Amino acid sequence: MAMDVETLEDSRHHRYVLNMGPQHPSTHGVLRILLELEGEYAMELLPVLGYGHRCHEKIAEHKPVKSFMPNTARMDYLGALIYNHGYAHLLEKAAGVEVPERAEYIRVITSELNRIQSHLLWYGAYLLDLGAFTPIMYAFDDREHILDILEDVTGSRLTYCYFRVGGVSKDIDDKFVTSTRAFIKRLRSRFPMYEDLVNGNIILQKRLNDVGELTPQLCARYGVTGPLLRGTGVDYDMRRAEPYSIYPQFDFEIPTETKGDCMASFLVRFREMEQSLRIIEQALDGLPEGPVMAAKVPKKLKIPAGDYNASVEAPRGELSYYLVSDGSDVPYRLKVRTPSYSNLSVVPEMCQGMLLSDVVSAMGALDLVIPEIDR
Amino acid sequence: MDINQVKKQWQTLSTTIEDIDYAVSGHDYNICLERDKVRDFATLMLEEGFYLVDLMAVHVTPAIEVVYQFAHFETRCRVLARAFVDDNSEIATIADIYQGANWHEREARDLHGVVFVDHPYLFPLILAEEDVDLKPLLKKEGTLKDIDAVRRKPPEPAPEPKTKVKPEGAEAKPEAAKSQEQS
Amino acid sequence: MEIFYSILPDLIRMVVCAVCGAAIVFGNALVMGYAERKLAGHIMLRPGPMEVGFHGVYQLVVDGLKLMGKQLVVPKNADRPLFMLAPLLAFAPVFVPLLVIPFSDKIQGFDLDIGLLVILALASINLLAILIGGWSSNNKYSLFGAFRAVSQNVAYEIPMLLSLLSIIFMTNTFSLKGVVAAQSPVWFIVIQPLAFLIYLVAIVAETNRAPFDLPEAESELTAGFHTEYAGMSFSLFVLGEYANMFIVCSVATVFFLGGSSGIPLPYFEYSGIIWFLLKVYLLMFFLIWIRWTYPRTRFDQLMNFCWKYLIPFSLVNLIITVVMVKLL
Amino acid sequence: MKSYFSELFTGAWSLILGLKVTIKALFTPIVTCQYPREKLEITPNYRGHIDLVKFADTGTHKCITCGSCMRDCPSDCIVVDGEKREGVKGKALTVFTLDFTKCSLCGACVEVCPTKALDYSNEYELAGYAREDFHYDLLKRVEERE
Repeated sequence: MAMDVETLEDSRHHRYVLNMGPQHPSTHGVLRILLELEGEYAMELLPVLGYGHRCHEKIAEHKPVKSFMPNTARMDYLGALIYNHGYAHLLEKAAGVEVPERAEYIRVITSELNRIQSHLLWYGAYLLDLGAFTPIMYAFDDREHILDILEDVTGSRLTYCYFRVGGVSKDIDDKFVTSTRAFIKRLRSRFPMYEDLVNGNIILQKRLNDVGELTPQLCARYGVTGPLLRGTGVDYDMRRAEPYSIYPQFDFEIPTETKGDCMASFLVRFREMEQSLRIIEQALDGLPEGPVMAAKVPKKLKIPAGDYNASVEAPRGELSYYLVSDGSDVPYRLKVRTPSYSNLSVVPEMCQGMLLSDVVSAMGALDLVIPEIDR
Repeated sequence: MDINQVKKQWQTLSTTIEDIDYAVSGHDYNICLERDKVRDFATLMLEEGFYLVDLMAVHVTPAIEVVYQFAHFETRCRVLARAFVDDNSEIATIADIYQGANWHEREARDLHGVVFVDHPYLFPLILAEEDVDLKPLLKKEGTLKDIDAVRRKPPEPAPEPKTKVKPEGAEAKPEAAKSQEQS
Repeated sequence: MEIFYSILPDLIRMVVCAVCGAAIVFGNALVMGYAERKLAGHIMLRPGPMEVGFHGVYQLVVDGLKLMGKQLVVPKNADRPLFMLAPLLAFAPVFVPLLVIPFSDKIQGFDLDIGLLVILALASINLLAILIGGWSSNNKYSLFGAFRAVSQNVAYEIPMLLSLLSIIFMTNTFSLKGVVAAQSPVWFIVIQPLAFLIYLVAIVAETNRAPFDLPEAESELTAGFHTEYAGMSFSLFVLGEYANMFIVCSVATVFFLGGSSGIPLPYFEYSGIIWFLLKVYLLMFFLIWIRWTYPRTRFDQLMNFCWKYLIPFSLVNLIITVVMVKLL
Repeated sequence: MKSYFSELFTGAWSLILGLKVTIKALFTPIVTCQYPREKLEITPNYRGHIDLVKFADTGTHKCITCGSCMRDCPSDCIVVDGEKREGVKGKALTVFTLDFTKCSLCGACVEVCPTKALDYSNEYELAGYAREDFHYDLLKRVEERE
């Protein structure tokens, strides 16, 4: 429901500015968006960031590479393990540490559980943005099972610091395996319920169809990745495009849609949960025995000089760590490319000429995690 | 996308195009650009269907280095392009070619003070307005290193991609860095 | 003096009615507030209020006391008199429609010939209150909420009226008692199911409840027209909203569900009121139920739905009714 | 015209399906836990703040005051100090404090400890009136513990 921008160009004096945020229910954190409105149509959008910036990149330059691991979890509190994974992957690549196979399996299982958890929270919160109150409680009910499973093995519920350079900090046990299998069964049985309650709902479809359309070209110009990009028909997933860890061993699909609107990314995320379940199932079946930590990881991890990059697929898109090392054990420069940052930058173009309600649904479809943007 | 074709076009813009080992560094190509070629390079990359992964600045001597990372949706091709800013910390913007660069450039301006010439809206993004001159990620005297200290060393005899850290190699580098500091 | 004695019964009746009306408004708000929170809780697989009293039955009383104790904040640069007037205006008119509602064949304040018109006329005042409240708050979100409320209510009053009108054509009276009396063999829901459905959708929009709660859409407009209201002035809006729900559901009961008719309970002369309240609260339960099920519609879709579906259907329904009435 | 009606009916059906889900949920037992009244059993693997382990055989902790945890802590929230005492081999522990307000629960201290003297506690109900409430004296805690 976009209004013709051209015809309104000369009527700027009718416009006024609405401050959405920093405290607004649907900005999911301290994000502020200045909306220049024409009636209820948002003609210009200007996101204002930096309210919760924690200078992680500066902190990284002041301590040994290994000590930065807990900080990665604080950047994206929903995909903490995947952020752990990316960072561990970067250091292992840079320092040439071999990871035992069992550790990689555990990493994949827990990362995928983390991804489902993130998607479930997004699912609930997005529906809350759209005005449905109940789905978030059902999604949290499922999500709570994941948190319990992960708490049992990692020890924390949200900001995990579980992966280490060269493995994981704790081995999983039979209880983990059985409860994960039980969870897979449970979530599968819940999908039809979600379909009935939410996905098929005519109101939801009307709200999401043809709203916030993206094209692959637009995504390339803004660096939009993740489910939003896959919603435009590009099957770009770091797990497949630049395989890391043991993902090539698993048989899973990359869900894509073609329209590129909010409904497309909605469905892509929803189907990704099923694919993650498939990966977990295969990983549980093939779980090898063995150590979970590399035998020899130097206490002081020195990274040879040069620059290193590790990209993983976070729940929201491509996460890249870029490390410039001067040969010491402290990074010379560490840059984290967070998916939400690039995804949010598309908002001014994506939401131009939209109704205020559509701005909310388009923003929700981005699945923003503000600490990831203000990292 | 035909990589050889693209490579030929890169060669018209840059003389130093390195093939690097993806398994070690996570990049396929390392391209050093003159700063007046940055816009041409970005235009070329956009035409070839690359997307902008990241844009950042690294503070080294002789000048701040701006690093562009590109990747492709269809084939694995990670490109690292770098260019130095000029004496006034200025470099041409690519925000009108890759709109996603807009925010990255504003961030680099906040954190390193790199001025992107002709940027549509070079307003502080992360810092508050009054902290514009803070430039928090600039290295202090003593920690600032030369560009050669943070460059990958040429592959020493038999460089296997997945080996343990070589202690002698690791120790040799800080010394090089130290000598840079002293100079 | 004689005049006084002649109008005394009416006066007493009025006072009694006013007291009963107030009791209904506050009692209804307590029941509905509790029911809504409890039902919402159980739909979401959580218990809802549990702390105050057995299963939290006193929760609403405590909440009311808390709201009364809160400071009335008037925002800077707000239009103070209008800002204070709006909640009163939302709350005050809800007593009058209660007077004409026939709770049973014996319990009714006044049986006016124009009963329905009284209700519809006074129901519109609530809208004015929302507009004044949103306008005077000096807040853009409130203003949006107010504008949305006005256009939405004006649009949805048409199908609501048209659906009721088809009943009026069948009964030839605006008196609510007359409408109830006309349903003695079959309720009008059987004869006029389409009108009932249209009315049901229209009242969801009229009472600004989800999925049509656009005036207060909290994820878009923070809290819509009552963003700036706190304490008692906020609770007056809520009281008015619940009372309005009660009124529109009563009208639905009177017009479609046979009013107070039902199987007479033994040993109880006034069993009609029990049936009446049962039907009203069944409808209210439905309103709560759909509120906690659906996402919110978008504004243009809401209007489209009204103009593209509800109004044509109710017009067709009306024409068919008129033709049938003429023929039979 | 056909799509007009088909949309109406499919839409209405989808709404009815939604109502079916919620009415079923209304009669399903609740899944939440009324927290302060009832508590779920916490997993023994839960990682609260660190604590010195009390060993049954010696009746005390096994800290040798090496300071590895202090050095490895990324947020500098551990302070360890010891003194030389007569008849005790090595240093005796005198100070072991944790500033939990800065701790990020990474577990580096527990993993680096050469004598496995540190472990995570199971405390999760943390609330205080001042940030000093979270400056724990772990030595005192281990002595007071049963």
